[in-house]
Amino acid sequence: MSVAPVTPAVPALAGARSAARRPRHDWLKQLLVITGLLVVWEVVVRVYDVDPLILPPPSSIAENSVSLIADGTLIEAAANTFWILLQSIVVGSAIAVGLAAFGVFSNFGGLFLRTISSIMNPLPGVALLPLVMVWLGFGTKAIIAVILNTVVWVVALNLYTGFQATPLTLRRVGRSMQLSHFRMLKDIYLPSAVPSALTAMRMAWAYGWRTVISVELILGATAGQSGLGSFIFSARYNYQVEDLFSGLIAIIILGLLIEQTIRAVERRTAVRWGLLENNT
Amino acid sequence: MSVAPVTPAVPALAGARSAARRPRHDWLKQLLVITGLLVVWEVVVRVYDVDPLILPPPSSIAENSVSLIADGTLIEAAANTFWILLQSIVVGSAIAVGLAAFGVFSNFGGLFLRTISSIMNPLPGVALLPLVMVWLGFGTKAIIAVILNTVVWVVALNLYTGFQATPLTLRRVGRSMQLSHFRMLKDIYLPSAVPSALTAMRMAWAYGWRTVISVELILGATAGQSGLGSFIFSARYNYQVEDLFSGLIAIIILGLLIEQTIRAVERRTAVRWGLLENNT
Amino acid sequence: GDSDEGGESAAAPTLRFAIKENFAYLPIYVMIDEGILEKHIPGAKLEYIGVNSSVDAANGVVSGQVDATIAGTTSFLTAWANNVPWKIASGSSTAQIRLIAKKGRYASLKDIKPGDRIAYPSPGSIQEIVLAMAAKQQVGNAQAFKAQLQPLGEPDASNALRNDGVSLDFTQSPFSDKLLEDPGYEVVLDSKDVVGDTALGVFVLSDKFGKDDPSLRDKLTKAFAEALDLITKSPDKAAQVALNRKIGTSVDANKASIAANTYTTALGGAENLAAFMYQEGFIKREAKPSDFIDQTLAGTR
Amino acid sequence: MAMITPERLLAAGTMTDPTPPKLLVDGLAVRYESAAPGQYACQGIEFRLEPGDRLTVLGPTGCGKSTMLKAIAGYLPIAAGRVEVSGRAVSAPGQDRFVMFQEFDQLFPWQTIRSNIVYALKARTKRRSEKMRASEMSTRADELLSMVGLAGRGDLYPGECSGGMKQRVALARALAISPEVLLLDEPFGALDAQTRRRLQEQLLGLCERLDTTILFVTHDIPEAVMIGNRIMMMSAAGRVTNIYEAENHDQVALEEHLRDELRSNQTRGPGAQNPTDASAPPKRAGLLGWAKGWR
Amino acid sequence: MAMITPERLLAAGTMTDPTPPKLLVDGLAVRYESAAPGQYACQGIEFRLEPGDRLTVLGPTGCGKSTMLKAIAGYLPIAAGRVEVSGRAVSAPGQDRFVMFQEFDQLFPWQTIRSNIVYALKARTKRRSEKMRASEMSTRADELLSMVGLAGRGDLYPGECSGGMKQRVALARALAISPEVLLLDEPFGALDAQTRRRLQEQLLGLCERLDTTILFVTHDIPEAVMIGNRIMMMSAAGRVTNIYEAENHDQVALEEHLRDELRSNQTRGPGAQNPTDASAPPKRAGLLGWAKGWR
Ligand SMILES: Nc1ncnc2c1ncn2[C@@H]1O[C@H](COP(=O)(O)OP(=O)(O)OP(=O)(O)O)[C@@H](O)[C@H]1O
Ligand SMILES: Nc1ncnc2c1ncn2[C@@H]1O[C@H](COP(=O)(O)OP(=O)(O)OP(=O)(O)O)[C@@H](O)[C@H]1O
Ligand SMILES: [Mg+2]
Ligand SMILES: [Mg+2]
Repeated sequence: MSVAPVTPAVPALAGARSAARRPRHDWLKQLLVITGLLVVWEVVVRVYDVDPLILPPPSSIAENSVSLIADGTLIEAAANTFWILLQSIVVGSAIAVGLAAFGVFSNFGGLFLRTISSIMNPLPGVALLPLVMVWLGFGTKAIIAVILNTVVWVVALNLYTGFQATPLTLRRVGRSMQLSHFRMLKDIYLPSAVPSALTAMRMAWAYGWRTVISVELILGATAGQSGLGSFIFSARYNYQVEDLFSGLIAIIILGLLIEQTIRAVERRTAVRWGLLENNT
Repeated sequence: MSVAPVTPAVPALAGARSAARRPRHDWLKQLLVITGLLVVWEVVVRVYDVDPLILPPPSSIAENSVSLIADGTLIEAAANTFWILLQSIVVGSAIAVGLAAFGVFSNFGGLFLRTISSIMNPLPGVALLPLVMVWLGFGTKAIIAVILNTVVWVVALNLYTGFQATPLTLRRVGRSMQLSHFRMLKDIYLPSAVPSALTAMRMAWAYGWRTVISVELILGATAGQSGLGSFIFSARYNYQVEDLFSGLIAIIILGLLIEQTIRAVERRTAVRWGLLENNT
Repeated sequence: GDSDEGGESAAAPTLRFAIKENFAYLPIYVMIDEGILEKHIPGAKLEYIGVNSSVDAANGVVSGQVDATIAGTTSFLTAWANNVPWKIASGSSTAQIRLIAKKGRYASLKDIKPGDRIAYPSPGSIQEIVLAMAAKQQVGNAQAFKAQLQPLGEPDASNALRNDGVSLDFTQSPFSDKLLEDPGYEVVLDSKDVVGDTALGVFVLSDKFGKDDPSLRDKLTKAFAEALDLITKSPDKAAQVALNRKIGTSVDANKASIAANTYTTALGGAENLAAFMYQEGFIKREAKPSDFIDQTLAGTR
Repeated sequence: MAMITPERLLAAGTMTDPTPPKLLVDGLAVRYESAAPGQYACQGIEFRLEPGDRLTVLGPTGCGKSTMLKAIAGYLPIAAGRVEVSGRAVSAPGQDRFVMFQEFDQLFPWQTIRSNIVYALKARTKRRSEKMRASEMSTRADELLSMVGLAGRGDLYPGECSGGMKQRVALARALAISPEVLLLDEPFGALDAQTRRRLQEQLLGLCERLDTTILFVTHDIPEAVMIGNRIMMMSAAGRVTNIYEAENHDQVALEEHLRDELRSNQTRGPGAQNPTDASAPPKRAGLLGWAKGWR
Repeated sequence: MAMITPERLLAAGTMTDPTPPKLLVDGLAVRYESAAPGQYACQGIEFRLEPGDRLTVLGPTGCGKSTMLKAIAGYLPIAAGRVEVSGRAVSAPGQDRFVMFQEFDQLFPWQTIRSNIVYALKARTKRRSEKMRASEMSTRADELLSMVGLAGRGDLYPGECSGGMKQRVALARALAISPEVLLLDEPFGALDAQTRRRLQEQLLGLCERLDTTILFVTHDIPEAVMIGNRIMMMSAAGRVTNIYEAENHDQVALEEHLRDELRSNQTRGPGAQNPTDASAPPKRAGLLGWAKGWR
C-alpha cells in the first residue's frame, strides 16, 4: 500500500480564547450584584424619603454595624445562632436522608413520606410550640426541635425527588452488583441526587434562618447565651431599626458565605460530573 | 432455503401477575397511614395523660370539627385563606419561572438569582413587615406580598436546579431548531424540570400555609374577612384548643388534597415519561 | 347624617384604628359598636388594622396608616422616645397585671433564684418595666432579673407555668384569672402595689391625625371617654360587645375580666413611669409629660 | 450454498441431564405494562446454556432482544416461564449474571472510569468474601482498561469519553464482576472495525480460558457467527425462530442463511400487527415526491 | 489489489471557485476545557462539500469524530479554524445544519414519537415562515415514521421504544427539519443488517432527489463506501489522514484499503500519547492468567 498520509498543518493556536472560559472571580461579580442592590436601596430611601424608622439608608446601617462588630455583640450573637442552626441542619439532614431512603426503597415508604410531609410541612409553629415546650422545655433542645421540623421536610422532599430521578440504568447496575440498601443509597442514589441535595441545603439554611430567628425570641433567650434572633427582636421592640438591620445583614453575609460554599461543592461535584450545567 | 421455523408454543399466560402492579387505591393506603397516625396520637395523649389544653385527643377534635363544619365557620375561613394562597402561588410561580429562566439563559442571571435568593430567602417576615406595611398597607395585598416572598424563592431555586439539569443533548436539539428563548423554556426546560417543579409546588403550598397563617394574624384580622389564620389565633387566645386543632385539620386536609392533585399530575407527566420512578 | 357639630366638614372623615382582639382594646370596640363614635363623628368611615403588638401599631403610625390605637404605656413611651409621631390622648385602663407562680414557692421577689424563668409578653412591655421597678424596690437593682426574662405570648406562658417550663408568669386578665381559678396558684406581685393606679393602657393618636380638621381629635377623645364611662357603668353591655367581637368565651367570664381592670381616662403616674424608664436607661430621651401627652386635649380628659 | 438446518430447540422440559445448565430459560415471556393486553415484547423463549456456551442473538430491531436480556437479568417481571442459573431459579438481579447495556449512560458519572471499575471489583470481592487490597484493585482496573484499549486514560470521567470509550469501559466493568453468565447487549456497536475485531478476539480468548457463559446480542451477522458457538434468531414478534450450532455449519453459508432468515423475520408474522412492509427497495415515490416538492 | 491514491485535501485557501460551497471546514481544531494544554480532540480538519455531496467519516474510536460534528453544529467553541455554510460563517447552532446524535437520549421523552416529529416540523415551518396545517404535519410525521419502519407506532413514548427504534425516530426528525447540511453520527449503529440496508437505500434516494449534503460518521466500512461519494479517514490523533472520491475507485479495493488504513491509524502517532498497543492478538498471558487464577 503506497499511501502517503496527507496531514494538514494545524494553524498556530493562541489557546487563550477557550482557556479564559472558566468561571473566575465569581465572588467579585457577586459583590457587584450586591453593590448594585445597595445603591438601589440608598436611592429609593432618599428619593421616596422613607422614614428611617421603617427603612434606614445602607450608609447609616453600615456605620452602626461597624460599631456593633467592634464591641463584639453582633459576632457573638451570630456565632451562637449559627452554631444552633448548624447542629439542626446536620441532624435534620440525617433524618431526611433516612426518610427519603425509606421512601425510595419501599412503596409504602414513598406513600408514607408524601403523606406525613404533606401533613407536617404546612403546620405553623404555633401548633407545635405547646407540645415542644411540654416535652423539651425551653432552651436549645426545643429550638432545635422546631428548626428540625422546618429542615427535615424541605430536605426529605428534595432528596426524594432526586432519588426517584436517578437513571434507571444506574439503579439496575447497582442491583446487579447486589449492593446493600446502604451502598445503593451512598454510592448511587446520593451522588445522582446531588443537584437536588444542594438545592435542599440552600433552602434548609434559608428556612432554618427564618425559623431560628422567630423561635429564638420565644424559646431561646436563655440567660447566658443570646442569639441573633433575640438581638433582632429586642432591636425591633426598642425601635433600634439600625440594630435590626445590622442583625439582618449578619444573616445575609452568613447566607452568602454558605451559598459560596454550596456553589464550590456544586462545581466540584454535579457540574464536574455533567449532572448540572455550569453557568456561573 | 428449506428451513421450517420451529416456533415454541407460548405457555398459557394468566396475565394477572403483572397486570395488578399498577398503583391503585392510593388514597386508600394514604387513609391507612393517616388512621395509623391518629391512633398513635390518641394513644400518646391517653398514655402520657397530656393536658387537653395542650393537645386534645383526636376523638374530641373530630366532634368539634363536625359542628364547626355544620355551622359553616370553618369552611368559610378555610376558603378565604385558600383563595389568597392560591392567588399568591400562581403569581409567585410566574415570577419564579421568570427568575429561573433568567438564571439559566444568562450567566449573569444565574449569579443574580443565586445572590438575591441567598439574600432574600433567609430574611424573616419581621424584617419585611414594616416595609410591606408602608408600601402596601395592611390588607390582602400585603398578605400576598409576604407569601410571595416565601413562594418565589422556593419555586425559583427548585426550577433553576431543574432547568440546569436538563440533559445537554436535548438542549442542543432545541438550539439547532433555533427555538426562541420562550419555546426553549416552554418546550424543553419546563417539561424536563417537571419533577423539580412538582417538588417546588409541594413546598410552595406547605410554606405558603405556614406563612399565611402567621401573617393573617398580624395583617389580616380585618373586620369583614376572617381567614383560617385569624380563626386559629383567636381559638388559641380563648383556650378553645379544639377549635385550634379543627383549624389545623382543615389545613391538613387541604394539604392532602393538594398532594393528591400533584401526585396525579406527576403520574401523568414525569412518571409516564420515565423522568421519575413510580413507586406509589 | 347632618349633625349640629360636624355639619361643616365637607366629606365624612375616615378613622383608622389599629386593633387586636383582647380586653385592652375593648374601649374602642365599645365606642364603635354602641354607636358612641357615630354620635360624635357622624358618617365616619372606619378602617381596622389588625396588629400583633404596639410595635406594629407604631409602624402603622410612622407610615401614616394608623390614626388611633390603644398601647401599653411603656411601649408607647419606647416608641415615642424613638421619634414615633404619636401622643397620648387619654388614659384607657389600669389593667391589673399580676406575677403568678405555683403556691408556696415565692413569698416575694427575693425568693427568685438565678435559674428561675419569668415569662412576660415582649421586650419593652409594661411587665418588664413594672418588674424592674419592683426589683429596684425589693432587691435594690432594677436589672436584677433581666437575664431571667422569657418573652412568651399567651396562652403559651400560662401553659408553660402549668408545665414548669417557667417558674413565674407575669400576665394579665383573662389569663391571670384562669390561672387563679386553680387554688394551686398565687399572686407574687401585683402591679397595683408597684405603680398604684397608673394607667397602663393609654389611648394614642397619631400626630398626623386631624391635620385638616383639628376638631376631630377632640371629638374622638370625647367619644372614647364616653365609651370608658359605658364600660364602667354597664359592664354587661361591654361584656356582650366583647363576646360579639370574639373576645372571651362567655358574658359572665367577660364581666369578670372587665371587673379586674379599671377603665378610666385618668393618666396618673405616667410621669413616674417615664422618669423611671429614662433613669434606668430603658429610653434615651427625657420624657416630660408636656411632650408626650397631647396638651390641646387636656380639657377633654 | 450449503444446506442449513437448525438444531432442535433445547426445551428444558425434555432434558434429563443430571447437572443443571449454567443458564436455563424456559418459556420466557415478557409484557410491558403499557402494552396492549396480550401483547408480549418477547415470548416463548427457550434455551439452555452449558458452561462456556456463547449464545449470540440476532433479530430485527425492536423484536425484544434487550427485553429478553433485561428479563433474564431480573429487572423486568416475567409474565410466563422461568429463568435458572446453575439450577437456582432467579427472579431478582444478582452478581451471577451481569449486564452490559446498550445505552451509553450505564457508568457512574461521578467516578472516573478507573473508579468505576474499582467499584465493580469491590462489589465483587465483598460479595464473594474475597480479599483484595485497594492498590491491587487499582492495578487490576488499569489492566482491564488497557485490555479494552484505554491504558493511561483511567482518570477521565465518563462525561469526558467518546461513545465507544464508554462502551469499552462498561465491558471492562462487566469483566471485573466476572459473573457466571455475562449478558452483553450490542457491546461493540459503537466501535470501529479494527477495535471491534481486537475486542472480539480478547473476549473470545477470555471466555475460553474462564469458561464464561455469555449471551450476546448483536446486529452484525459475521460477529454473531464469529463469537457464538450457538446463534439464535428471533422474529419481529419476539419469538425464537431457530438456534444454530456454529460448528455444524460452514461459516460463509451460515452467514448467508442468517441474512435470509433475518430478512424473512422482519415482519411480525401472521396474527400480529404488521408495522411496515418496506423490505422491498424504496418505491414510495409519493413520499419522496412529497419531500421534493416541499423544499 | 488496485492501487488506491487519496485525493488532495480540498483546502479552502487554495480554492477560487466563485460559488461558495455548501459546507466549508477550514483548519478546524477543538479543545475540551478539561484536556491538557495543547491537546486537541480534533485538529486541522479541512474539507469542502458541494450540494449533494455525501462525506462519510471513518476513524478509530475516540478519535474525535463526534467532536468534529458537534463543533460544526455550533455546540463547541472552536479553538482554531472556521466553518461556513453556503458562504456564511457559522459559530452557533442553526436550522441550516441538523445533528442526529450518537446518544439514545436525543428525543423529547415527554412527547410521543409522532409529536417529536411534528415538533420538528413546527420548528421548521416557523423558521422558514412556511404554512402547514396541524393535520398536515401529523400526516407528514406518520409518513416519515413509516419511512423508517415505524408505521402505526407513533403513539409510543421514547421510553417505550427499543434502542434502534429511538435512533430511527431521531433520523426521521432530522429529515423533518430538512436542513441544508445533515450531520449524522453513526445513525445506523443500532440497527440489524436488514433494516440498516433498507434505511441506507432510503437515505441515499432521498439525498439524491433533494441534493441534501450530508456528513455521516460511521464505523462500518462497507456502509461508508456505499453511502459516501467521498470518504474521509481520521487518525487517532484527531487529524484527517486522507479523503477518497468513491467513484474513482473499485469498491472492494477501496474497502480493503480503508481497512488497512484504519488499522494503521489506531495509535495516536508520533508525538502524541499512545494509549495502548494492542492491535496484535491478545498475548497478555499475565492478564488472562490473572483472571483465571482468580475465579
Ligand atoms: N419500557 C417499555 N415500555 C413499553 N414498551 C417497551 C418498553 N421498552 C421496549 N418496549 C417495546 O418492546 C419491544 C422490544 O423492545 P427491545 O428494546 O427489547 O427491542 P430490541 O430487540 O432490543 O431492539 P433494538 O435492536 O432496536 O435494540 C419494542 O416494540 C418496544 O417498543
Ligand atoms: N466532554 C468532554 N470533555 C473532555 N474530553 C472529551 C469530552 N468529550 C470527548 N472527549 C475526548 O475527546 C476525544 C474524542 O471524542 P469523540 O467523542 O469526538 O470521539 P469519537 O471519534 O466520536 O469516538 P467514538 O467513535 O467512540 O464515538 C476522546 O479522547 C474523548 O476522551
Ligand atoms: Mg436493544
Ligand atoms: Mg462518537
